[in-house]
Order: sequence, then structure tokens, then C-alpha cells
Amino acid sequence: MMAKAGVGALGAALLAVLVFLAISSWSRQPAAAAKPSAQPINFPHNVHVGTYKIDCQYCHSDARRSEYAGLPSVERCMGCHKIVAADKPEVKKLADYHAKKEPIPWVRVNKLPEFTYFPHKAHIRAGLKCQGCHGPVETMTTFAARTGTSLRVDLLNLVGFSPAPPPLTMGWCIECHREQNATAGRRAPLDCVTCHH
Amino acid sequence: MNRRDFFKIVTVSGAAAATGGCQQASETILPLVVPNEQLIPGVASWFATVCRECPAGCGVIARNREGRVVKLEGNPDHPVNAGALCLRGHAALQGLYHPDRIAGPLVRDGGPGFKSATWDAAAKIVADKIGALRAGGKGRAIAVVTQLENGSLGGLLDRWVQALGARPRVTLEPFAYESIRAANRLTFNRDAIPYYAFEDAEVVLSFGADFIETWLSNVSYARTFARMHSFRDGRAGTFIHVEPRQSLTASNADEWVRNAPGTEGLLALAILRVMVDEGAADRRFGDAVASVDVKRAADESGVGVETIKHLAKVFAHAKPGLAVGGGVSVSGTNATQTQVAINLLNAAAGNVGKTVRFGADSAYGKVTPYAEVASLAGAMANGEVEVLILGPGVNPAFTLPSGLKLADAVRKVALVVSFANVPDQTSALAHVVLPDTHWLESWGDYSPREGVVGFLQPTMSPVRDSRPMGDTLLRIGRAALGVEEGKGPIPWPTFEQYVKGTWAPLVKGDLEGALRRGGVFADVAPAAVTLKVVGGNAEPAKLDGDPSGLTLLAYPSLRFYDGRSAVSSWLHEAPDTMTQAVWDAWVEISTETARKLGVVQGDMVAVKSSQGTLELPAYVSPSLHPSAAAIPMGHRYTPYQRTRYVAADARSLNPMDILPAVTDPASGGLAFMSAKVTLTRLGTRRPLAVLQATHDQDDRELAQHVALGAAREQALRGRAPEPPPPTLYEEQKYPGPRWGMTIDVDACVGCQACVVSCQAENNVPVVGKASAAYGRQLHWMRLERWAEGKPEHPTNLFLPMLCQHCEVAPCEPVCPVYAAYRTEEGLNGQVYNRCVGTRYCGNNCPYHVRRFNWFQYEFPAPLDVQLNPDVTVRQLGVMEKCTMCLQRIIAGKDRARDEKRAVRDGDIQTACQQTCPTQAITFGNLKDEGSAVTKLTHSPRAYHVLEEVGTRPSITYLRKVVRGPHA
Amino acid sequence: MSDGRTTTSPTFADVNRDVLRTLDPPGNLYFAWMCFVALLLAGFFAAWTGQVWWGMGMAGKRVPQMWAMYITTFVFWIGIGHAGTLISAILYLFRARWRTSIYRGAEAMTIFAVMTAGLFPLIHAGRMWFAYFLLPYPNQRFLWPNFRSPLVWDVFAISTYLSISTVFFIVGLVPDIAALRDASTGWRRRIFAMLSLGWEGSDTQWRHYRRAYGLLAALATPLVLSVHSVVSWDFAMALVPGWHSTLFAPFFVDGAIFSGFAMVLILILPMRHFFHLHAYIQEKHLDAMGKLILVTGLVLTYFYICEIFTSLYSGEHIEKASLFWKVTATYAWALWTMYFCNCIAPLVLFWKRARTSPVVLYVVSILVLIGMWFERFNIIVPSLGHDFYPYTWGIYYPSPTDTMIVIGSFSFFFLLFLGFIKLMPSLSIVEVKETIPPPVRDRAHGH
Amino acid sequence: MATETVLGVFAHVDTTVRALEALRARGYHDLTVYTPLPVHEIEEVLDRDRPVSRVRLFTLIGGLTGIASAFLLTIWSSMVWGLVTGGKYMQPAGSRISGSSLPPFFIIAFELMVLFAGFATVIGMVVLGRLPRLRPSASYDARFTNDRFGVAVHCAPERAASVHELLRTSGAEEVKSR
Repeated sequence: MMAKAGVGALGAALLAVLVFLAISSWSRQPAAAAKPSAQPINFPHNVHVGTYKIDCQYCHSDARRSEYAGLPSVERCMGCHKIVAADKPEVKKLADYHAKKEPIPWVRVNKLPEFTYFPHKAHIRAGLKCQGCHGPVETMTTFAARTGTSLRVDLLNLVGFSPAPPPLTMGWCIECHREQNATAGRRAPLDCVTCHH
Repeated sequence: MNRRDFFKIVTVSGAAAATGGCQQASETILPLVVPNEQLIPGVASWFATVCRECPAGCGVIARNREGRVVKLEGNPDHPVNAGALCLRGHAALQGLYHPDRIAGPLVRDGGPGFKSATWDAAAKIVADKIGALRAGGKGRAIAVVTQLENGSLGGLLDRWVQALGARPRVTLEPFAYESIRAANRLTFNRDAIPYYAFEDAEVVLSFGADFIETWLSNVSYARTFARMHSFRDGRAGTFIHVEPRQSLTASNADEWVRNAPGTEGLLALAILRVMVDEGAADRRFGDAVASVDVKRAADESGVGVETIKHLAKVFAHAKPGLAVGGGVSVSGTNATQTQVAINLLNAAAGNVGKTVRFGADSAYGKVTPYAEVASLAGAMANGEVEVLILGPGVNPAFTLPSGLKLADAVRKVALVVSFANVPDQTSALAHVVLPDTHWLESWGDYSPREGVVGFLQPTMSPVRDSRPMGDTLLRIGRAALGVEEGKGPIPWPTFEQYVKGTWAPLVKGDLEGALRRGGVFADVAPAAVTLKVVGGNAEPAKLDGDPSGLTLLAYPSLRFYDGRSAVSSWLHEAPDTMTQAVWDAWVEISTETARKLGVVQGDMVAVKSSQGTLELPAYVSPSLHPSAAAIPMGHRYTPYQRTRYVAADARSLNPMDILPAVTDPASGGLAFMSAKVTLTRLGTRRPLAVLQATHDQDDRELAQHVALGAAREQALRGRAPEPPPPTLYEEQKYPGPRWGMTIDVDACVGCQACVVSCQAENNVPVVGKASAAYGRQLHWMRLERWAEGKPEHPTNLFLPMLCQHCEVAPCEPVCPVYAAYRTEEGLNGQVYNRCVGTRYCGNNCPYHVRRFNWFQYEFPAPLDVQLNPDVTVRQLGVMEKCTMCLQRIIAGKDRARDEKRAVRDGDIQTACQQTCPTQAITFGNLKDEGSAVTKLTHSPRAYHVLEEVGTRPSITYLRKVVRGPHA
Repeated sequence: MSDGRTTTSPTFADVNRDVLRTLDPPGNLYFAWMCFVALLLAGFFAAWTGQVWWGMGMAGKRVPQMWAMYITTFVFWIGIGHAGTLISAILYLFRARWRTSIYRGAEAMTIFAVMTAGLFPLIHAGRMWFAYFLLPYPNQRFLWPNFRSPLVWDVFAISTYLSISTVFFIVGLVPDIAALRDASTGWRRRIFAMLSLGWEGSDTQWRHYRRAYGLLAALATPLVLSVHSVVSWDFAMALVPGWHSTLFAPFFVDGAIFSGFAMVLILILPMRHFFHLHAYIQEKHLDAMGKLILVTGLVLTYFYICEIFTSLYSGEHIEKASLFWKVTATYAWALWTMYFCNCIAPLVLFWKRARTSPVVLYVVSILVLIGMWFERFNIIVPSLGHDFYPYTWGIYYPSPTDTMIVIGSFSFFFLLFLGFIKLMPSLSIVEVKETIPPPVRDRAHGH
Repeated sequence: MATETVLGVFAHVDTTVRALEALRARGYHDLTVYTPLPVHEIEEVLDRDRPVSRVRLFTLIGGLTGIASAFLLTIWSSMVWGLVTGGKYMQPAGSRISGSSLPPFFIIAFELMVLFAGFATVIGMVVLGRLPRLRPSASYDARFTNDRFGVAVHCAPERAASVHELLRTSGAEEVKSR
């Protein structure tokens, strides 16, 4: 009877160790990527990029000069949509925002892991295509991306497979940099502090 | 929450985002409604303005990212500071983003507290009262007190005062140097403070003038002093400093002469007497010093006759020399006499017109003398003032001596209106608070000296709901006058329009250019002055209180000036270089006094004067004159600092609280050295947070020096190139540049500007007193003071210590996860993401420059808005250290790449280098033979700290060149 | 086998009975101890939780003592973990028969001590939740640990040591669990049947078993010596004056054995008393243990002298300053405590009466443990406190958190050990039988 | 081919040895001997016709695998990035092998050698000893872990009777067929 209690105490203590370690460790792992969800305006990339062949940087005009690609100002959207397709319901939403002088609360889709610096500018300067990282945008209706580390890949790695690293993870960046250096003769940096500082 | 995302997300223009600074991060991105071409998210914009943290008026440029100012730097085009900035200037950001900043107008809630009000309601209270007074013909009952505003705001206020028939505006600056003006009136017939050309002097003889700390224009004079003093091409000037206390300035002197407090004038006359006697000065000065007895002067001042003769010889032979006077012990009741003596000394040595230049006169010459402030206080006490308007930056209840009983006088005023934007001791007495915008959010201009007009422009939209004082007063004034906008004596709708109107003739059409340059800078023709030799007179300073007590030296602090900068936690955490103490005030007592009282450092001591008692921990200094006790001014805490960083302690830290209101009769200036105090041991302890364990190098040759003669010889002969140290291993190859740094210990004056600049640039958190005292401060850079020689008369060497970026770095191989490694460009990389926090690297660093995040340090809102978006905010449990401003290197390379060229020497400046007034720090590519840093690395004075450990640092120090007895 | 022969020599059945009796339901004293230990353990977890939540600052660490009591206690426990495998492996290879009655307890102690020690790198890490970065496994970042870092050597050395010790322990347990299985019924029997792998003691099994056991002992022997050497290199590879010494590996190994034997005595003596195992743990065992403590203690004294001598003889100003500071300044009391406990106190064991007196042995063992804890403390804290750079010299003060965690680590260890002695035979049934004369019907055929 | 197992339970070592000697003399080699502890005398008798345990082969292979994998892991993983720490390249740089970081890798190699060899040894023991057994073999008796010795003779059923006799005369307490 008493022995059972002793064994129980021991087991409980050990379990507490494990539970504690697990919870505290798990809670501070790098956050997984945000899931793409509904945007305030159902913006069709395929129409803009695919059908009308608008250059990415026409709207994301900061990409060539800034760390961030940036989003077009409402003013810029209205530049075309004052006339073009002004009767469509989604475009009317845009006009509403413009009239109210409110920014459109777009939902973030591409999210880098924490504490990482990614300058769009340097990549545009190197002549990379946006699609190289962001996927075939011209075929997407609403933009979607699955980014960030995944447990599945970790587990596959652990048992000896080496699956392709998921987009916007470190391995993914490194893979491209290495490939570019090896095949295209570029000097894509592989120094840790280039992105982590 | 990831701090960087915060910045990415809120890339909104305009006021909405910038005011809050406390928005929660959301997973939404807000684009601009209307594009703002000046602000590209992710790209820094720079706005030039003028620092208003003290009347020196240095030019600053503010780095704006995503609509927020994240860093201040000196304006390289500005003639006063030429790119350098002192620690107080950097810390202005913390005033801008102060957690206690007042949001919106406040009015009394009927009791001791305040309640918020609308701008209309609050302004109406003031306008009604003023209108009523004016209608009753009692305009004189309105008083306006501001800090030194000599530009448009001053002009507007003067018009306002005139329009309403109020009392003439009083500009209140606690340190007003009335005695210099008075002495110049007497000897040169000119009521002005001239420009002192340190850079042209061979010998500087300073009587207490703490020009590296606060005297007149510390950045400007530290900069020009370095040009005169630091060793370059075999030449170096000499600096002699006379002061009872070894201040920071004194410890930069080649010869520090410790005198009895208040005997500076006597010494100056004795020196002049010797000069006259030995034929080194014109005979006409003989009359002026006829009554001076060198022997008696030596006895009274405690300075030997030989020393006086030596000083006279050195000073007389300088071509040219420069004598300056100031500081607390030259602010007694004999201050003007002392300054007259110094003027005579300059005149006798032929320095006037050479190193003492009238014409480009300092703005300080326009400050209202203290005597008038005192008379205003008297008027208030008599009930003659019914409305008191206090501008921002003035805090008379704190900065004026308690002997003036100012607080009591203010309480007699029916309506006190404060424009403070952070609560202080005086705004607590106000009835209405109409928060002014911070100077970084304001239009304006300021002229630090004749010919130089610095322009202020908003560098961001207001952080809190506040309005420019000019706008508010225009509104109130018009309401009181009962006129509409555009009419009457003050017709301007806003202060901005008034300012631009006054600028129009100055800028000659190129407003944008002037704003970009930071103002309009013109050379002023020197003004000739004629000397009137007046009789030298040196009475001892009159001291109030127990004659057997110690002379109280209440000295202005490098960190807080008069206390207005004390709102910044960065400054509280930047150690006082001499004591290395943070977060507390102290009373500095000599070893003799300490022995008599039986106290050691940290023991509480009651300092009693005729005005009251102050209880402070003791700092025992072997070098202080035994007849003195010194207390730094300006120590005060704001509410959030009290709760967060120091154990709540309501007692005063302010020496002004025990200072009698005594004036120097000749100038009307406040006598800061006016009290004798008696000290008693309290028996309790409040240990000081002193960062440096010992000032004794223990023969480890961390800070090295070389005698002037030897340095000259080496400079002439050069140094044989050293063979590379033998190694079994492959030398590291650097495909690109290899970054390196040199630090000239000879040039470093210990001003701590680099420390605070680094803190601002690199998101270094503030840890508070307890942590700092326990070796947990997080500064990436520290300024060490190493004392050599006799403890009572040490030679101090200042050693800025930061990550040495060793080639054979002990920290790297011990890291289990490659978080510490050597980059291709010769830096010690530290990858925060990868760091597990074993702290092995921290142990193994012989320099102990690695910093660990012991806790999750917070940046209380809205201080978090200041964070540099290019630098990671570190998580708890992570090791961090100097990165040699990696983000600036990346930006510099990026800029060069955009311009399709290689990085040039000087393209990239680290934050510490950029701000250094004496240019002691040089950064660059060590592989480039032509770069400045490579040349300095090969200097004969070059050495590495702890060279024998074999770490082969990338930071090379240059030995201090010592002259004088220790050489 | 003559040394095993006494007039009251137990039989094989006695051995089974006596050893299995130790697993009888425990009394109130046992539970009182268990409660006390569990209470301390709760404090340990509370302190640890606080530290993970608020940060490493909860522990009294600072610049320059970035390491302090955690690493002290870590090295202490690793040291304790040495005696077990030393007794079981090295003494096995040397055929020292007196090991048989104590080795099981010592092995269990080893494993629990290494487990306790293994907690400390986790407790100590600023970001415990990323401790897995130290493990070499393929990952999405393409990153690997730095095999040049002594801490990675630690990871390998300690995990190998723990694995091999555990394997050794379990292999030794298999025949005993079979005996346990055969003496029990019901669900216990089924569990023991599984744990014993169906051991039957057939000749084939014994043949491979003996060979495997011998090989494991041969593998474990260099491992014992290597583990503490590797741990010592955590210090020896660093530059810190007082650490940077080639002496450290043998110095640490000796110290570890010294403290390990002391801990064995601390555990064995009460077991002998409460379980009435005087027939198996005899005076000659105590005597042998006493002699080992004495010898290792004398060797340790020699190392201390060497350490001081090399410091003085080096001519290195910084090295000498560090030594001088240790001997005279703030932490001098800790240093002199260590010298007394490790050098002076064991000298009493020169007398045989002291070596065979449980009370004296117990007191000496406790002193030795105190001394050995302070040895590690003196290596870490004062050395760091007065190293190269005078600016940052400083004094470390333990905080409630690290004090609680250090004390709690003892509770963690004792909880495991208390549980073990009631769950598994704490004497090896098989090996104890080896020491007593086998049953012989015909004297003529006996030995 | 059906065999019968005859089990003799002994209380003494000398009687067991005597029985074994007798069985060997009669040509019975298919024996299983159960002992509560390894008994030297019994092993001596049995080892005459049994090979040396092959566990050591497992150990050798395990150890070599450990060394190889350790060098592979350390050298390869440091080549992946070629990071420099402490002013030294991790990989052999240029022509000089001294540029590499081999010495510390020997530590890893040693540890992995011991680890792999240890596990291989246990696996060898388990495999060769036909462990684990889910249920006890037919001839096993619970007393064999206590203080009894067992000799199981696997023989043709027709010879069982003579084995019975032989065991009994050697001094078996109990003889039974299973």
C-alpha cells in the first residue's frame, strides 16, 4: 500500500519533470507561420499579373529600394480603379476605403521566422524574379503561401530523409544561395550575420 | 511579440500611427492611403534640427524610419558640433518617447492632482484670466519664464508679452555665466561671452572651467580641445587645470593643480604677478597685481610657489595660450573678480583676439541674469504676479537654490501655466499644463552663437497629444486681446508660419537647402575690444553656514546638466566617468573627511547647511580637496524610473535643496559655491552602483601611456613592421574587406557620448540600479577610468572598451552551436537566434565585453517606438555584444552597391565613432593600405589590450601621451 | 575463494531471501524520508519554473561569474557518478571480489547522479528550450553543432556515459530480475518476466552474458576516465586563470572517484543498517572503501600542491594574482574548507579502526562531499571573480533560486535512489552468490 | 524427429558436474544447464565442446562503426559551412592539414566508439543468447534462479529412461521428463 504511494510519488515527480520541460520548451519555440486567411478585399493576383501583365513592382514599388516590398497606397489602387472595373463589388469596397481615407487592413501572408532580416532590395538588384520566392503569383487568385518551419519536415529529417525545406525557412534560403553560387557564379552571401543581426 | 514585425506592420504615414506608438501588433499590414514620398517603409530619412537639451545648440540630424525617429546624430555641417553629439543629445530621444510624457492638457482637479481637459477648455482658463488682468490694467501681473530662446520663439514671446503688456520675459538658465559677462564689461567694455578658440591655443590654462562636461558648449570645446591637445604628428598642446576636485575635465589635464576652493582668482593674479616680475608680461599689468603676494597666494590656495612660477612660465611662453574660468568653485561671491583676473591673464599673454575672440559671441550672453530671476521670485512672493507662464525645459523649483524659496513664491501665484511635456517639480505646482511639443516635433530656430542660426523642424509627428507652445500662446493671446486671427499685434495663425516668416530674409529663397543643412551658418567678423586694466582683486568667497564645515561644491553634471536631461534612463545608466556610479547621487568626500567621519563608500551621510539637510551615500575620493564636499546636480527620477529602475526613494538627491540664494554682487549671478556644510554619519547604508571594481590596473597594462618625448621620437622614426606571430594554423583569408578599429586613448576625454550613442543605435536595454550594481549592465561599450600614480593625485587614462573582434577569439570555439563565429569580414559574429545561453563565451572572453540577457528587458511604451528596426531586440537568455554596428556596415555596402562602386574609407561609421567629439575612434577596412584605420594601426603608439593573451584583436588602441610629472 | 568463507556463511537460498526481503513494503521512516525529499523537489521545480519564466537573472549569476553554482553542482554530480562504474567495471576487470556486494548500489548511484547532473546543463542554459541545438541531427536550418566546443564534447561524453552505465546496470540486473520474477506472483511476475527478457540462466545465456559483461566492463573503463576528463576540459580549454591547466583531467578524475566513494558509503551504510545486510557488506568492504578514499584523497592533495606550484612557478602575474586572491580574499573560507575536508579529514582513515567504524566513515564521507563540492566552487567562482580584467572583477552571491535548485538536485537524486532500493534488488543476487562457497554435497569435490 | 527432454534438478555443484561428465562420456552433447550463477566448474565441462562467444565480433563492428560515423559526422558537418572559430578553419584549409580541427574530433570518435560498441555488445548478447523469451522453455524451473542447478538432456524418447537413471545416480534430487 505504502509502496504503491511511494512508486506513485516517484512517477508523478518524473512525469512533472517531463511535462514541465515539454511545456516550457514548446512554448518558446519559434512561432509557426501565419495561416493565410480571408483578405478584406478579394484581390485577384491572377487578373492583375496574369491577364493584365502588370509588373509586380508597379504596386509593390518599395521592393527595389527598401527592405520591404511594400503595399500600394490606396491612392495608387484608385489611380486605375477610378475608371477600370469601378462597378465591381470588390472594387467598390476599395473606393469605400479611399473615400473614408482609411488604409486597407490587408492580412499578412508571407512571414519570415523571427529575428531575420530579408532585404527585398538586394534580391531585386540581383535580378531575381518575384515568383522565384513567392510562387506563381500570376496563377493565384488570392495570394496564399505556406511558409515557415514544419514539424513534419523536422521529423522526416530526424529519421534520415531530407525533404526539401519548406519556403521561407533558413534551409530554403541557403539552398538557393548555394545553388546560385555554384551554378550562376554569383556571390550570394552565406555569412550568418548577413540575415541575423 | 516580435518587435521587428511591429515596425513592419505599422507602416502608416501621418499622425494616427505615430501618436500612439502603443498599438498592438496585429497580423495586418496597413498601406498608406496617400503615398508620402519622403518616407519609404524600410528606408531611413534624415531631418536636420537643433538640439535643445542645453543652450549649446548643437546641430543634430534625426534618423526617421517608418515615421518615427529612431536615432539622433550630430549634424556634420553644423559649425558648433561638426557631427559630434554628447550623451545628453542622444538621450533626447528618451524625452521624446518618455513613458510619463503628458498627453493632452491638464487642469487641477481641485486637489493636489490633475485631470485632463480639452485644449479649448484649458486655453480658455488661461485666456480668461489674462484677458481679465489686461482689462483691469494689470498686465504687469503676467510673467513669462522660458529657457534660453533667442530665436523665433523668443521673438514671438517678446511680441506677445508686449501685446499683453506683461512683464518682460525672463529666460531662465541656471548656468548663465554672468560673471564672465560682468568681467568682460569691466575689462573689455563688452557684455558678451566670447568664442574661445581652443583649437588655436598651445597651452590651455583652465581655472575650474569644466568645458568637457557642461561649460558653455561642451561638444564644441571638447572637439576643439582635442584638436589642440591630442598627439598628432609629434605635436601636442598642453592643458593645465586648476580645480579643488578632480573633475572629468581635470583628469584630462596634463597637469591638474588642486587648489583650495575659491582661490582661483588669487592664483590667476599670482601667475600674472610672476609673469610681470619675470618680464613675460607688459608692465602696465604691474599696477593691477601690485598688491598680490605670491607667497600668500600659495599659502591660501595650497598650491606651491614653485608650481605657480612653473604655470606662469608655461603660460607666458605659449604662442598663444588660453586661460578660461568657470565651474562651481569659480562661481562664488568673488566670481567676477576671478574672471577679471583671468581676463587680465589672457590680455597679458596677448591672447585676446587670438584665442579669446569676441564677435562670435555665445548665446549665453543673452540669458536673464539671476538677480532678475530673484526679483521675479520676490514679486511672486509679494503677490504681484497673478499669472506665471513657464516654458518647457525650465524647472525653477528644482534648479534654483532652496534659499530662494521659489516654490513658496510660485504657490502664491493665482494661475501657473506650465508648458512642460514631462512632469517635473515645477509643473507639479502648475494649475494648467498645456504640453508643448518636444523639440524634435517642433518648428523653431536657435542661434548658439552670433552668425550661426540653426533651424528646428519637426522630425516626426507628435508622440503624444501636444501642441507647440507658440501656437497655444498665439491662441490664448488673441483670445485675451479679443482679436481674430490675422489681425492685431499677433496675427499669425500658427507658430510655424511665424517662423517661416522670420526665416525668409535669412534663407534667401532656399528654405529647403537651409533645412537640409540645418540652418544658416555665416562667419562673423571678429570684434576688436580695447582693454581696460582694472585692479586685480581677489577676496575669498563668502560662504554661508558653519565656518568649520566643508565647502559645498554643487557641480553641474555631465549627464543631467541642470536636471532637465534626467528624464532619460540612458543617462542614469551611463556611469559618471570619474566615479563609475550609476543611478544615484552621492556626496564626494575626501579620504581625510571619510576617516574623520568613519564612513566608507556607500554609507549614508547627512549634509547639513544653513538651508537644510540632504542625505546621500558617500563616495570617498582620495583626490578631492579635504576642505570640500562635492555633490553633483541634476539627479532626479521621473515616476516610471522610480518604480522600475530604482528602489523607491522619495528623498531628494538635489544639492540645490540645501543651497542658500547668494549672488555674486558684481555680476548678479548665482553663487553656486556659497555654503559650508557639516557632515554627519547616519549609520545606514545605500551602496552605490559602481560599475568598475577597481581603478587600479594591477600592472596589466590595459590602458597604456607613453611619455611625450618618447612618442615624438617614435613618431619621427616610425615603427619597424612587426613580423606576423608564428602559427601552425592557416591564416584566415578575407575575401572582402576586413573591418577594424583604432581608439586613441590620448584623444579620449571620457565623455560617455559613445556609450549612449551605442545604446541608442543597438537597442540596448536599461537594467536599473540593482542589476547594474550586480554586474548585469548591458552596455556594449563601456568607458573605463584607470588611475595611475599617487591616489590623491592620479593620472587618469580613459579606455573605451568594447568587443575586440579578436582574430583568435576565445569566445568562438567554446560556443557549442556556432552562435559565436568569425565572419568573412573579420568580425565576431553573434547570432542571437542560435544562442542557447550557455554563457561559456562570456566566461572565456578575457575582456568581459559580452553581455547576457538575464531577464526579458522591457522598453516601456512608448520607448519601444525608438527601437532601431535594423537591430534585433534580444530575447531573455541570449548573449549579446558589440557588432561593430553591423547594420551600418550592411547599409554602407548597400549604398555603395547602389552607386555601383566599392565601399570607400569613411563611408561607414560606427555609432560610437560618429558621435565622438574628439574623433578618438576610427573605423575602416584593415585590408585597405590607404585607409585611415590601417595607418593608425601601424602607428608607433599602437598596442592591443591584453596582447599577451594572444587574441589578436581587430581593435587597436593608441597609447596616451603623457606630459607633466608622470611622464 | 577463501576470503568469502566464514563460519556463518549464508547459503544461496539465504541470499535470495535476504536480498528479496529488502523489497518488502517499506515502513514509516521510509515514507517520512520520501515526503521530505518530495517536498524539496517541489521547491526545486518551483525555483526552476521561476527561472525559466523570468530569466537567468533569478539565479545569482553575473559578470564575471557567468557560471556559478549550477556548473559547480553539475560537475559535483558527474563526479559522484564516477564511483559506480569504476567499482563495477574497473574492479570487475581487476577481479576485486569485494566489489560484488556494493556494486549494484554504486551503479544505481552512478546513473541517478548522472541523471541529476544531466539536468544542470538544461537548468543552466539561458534558453533551455533551444538546448536541442546542441544535438547533431539533420534539420531544416542545415545547421550542426560546433564539434570544437568542449560543451559538445560534454554532450557526447555524458550521454555516452549515461547510456553505457545504464546498459551495464540493466545487463547486471537481468538475472536478478529473473530471480525476482520467480519469487513473485501475479502482475508483478508478468512485469518482471518482461524486464528479465525471459532470462533462465541456461549455459548458453551465461556464456554470452559473461562475455558481453566483460566487454562492457572493458568499454566502460576508459569511459569512466574519459568522462571527467572531458568535463575538466570545459575548464582547461578556457583561458581563465585557474582553469587553463593541463593538470585538470587527472585532477578531476581523481577528485571524482574520491567523492564517488564517499557517496557510495553515504548510501551503503544506511542500507546495511536498515536492511540488516551485515552478512554481505562486511567490515572488509568498509575497510577497502576507506583505503580507496584515503588513497584518492592523498592523490588529490598532491594535485592541489601541483596546482599551487604551477601557479607560482609560472611567473604569470595574472595567474599568481588569481591564486593569491583565492587564498586570501572573499572566498578564502571556501578554499580552506575544501583543503580541510579533502586533505586533512581523510587522514583519519590511516587508522584501521576508523576505516571499519561506520560512524567515522560516515562523517568523513560527508566532509569529503562538502569538500568536493567546494572544490568545484573554488575552481569556478573565485577564478572567474578575479580573472584578466580588473574592471569587471566581482563577487557572486547565491540567490534563493540557485540555492533552492542546488539543494533540490540532492532531493532529485535521493528520490530516485529511495525509489530504486524498493523496486530493484540493491545487492546483486548473482554476484553475492559468487562470493560464498557453492553448495557441495561431497567435501572431496569441493574447494 | 521427436526428442524428449529429461530434466535433472541438483542441489549441489559437485553432483551437477558429475552428472555432466557422465552424460558427456555417454555421448550426450545436446544439454541445457541451468544455474543461478555462472559456475566455473560447470563451464569448464561444457566449454570443451562449445565455441567462444561471438559477442566480441558485435563489439568490434559496433566500435568501428562508431569511429567511422563520428569522423564522418564531425568532418562533414564542419565542411558544410566552413565557419572559422578562434581564428582556425574547421576544415583542412589549403594544403595544410594542420588548419583543420581534427584533434577534438577524436574525442567524439572515442565517445561514439564506446557508445556503439556498448550497444552492439548488448544486442549481441540478446541475439546470441536467444533473448528475449516470451515464455519460459519447457525444461525451466523457477528454482534455478535461487539455489538449484538443472541439467536438461535432449534425447531420443527411447533413451529417456537411461538418462533418468544416469541423472539420478549422479545425485539429482529430482528427475522428470518434459
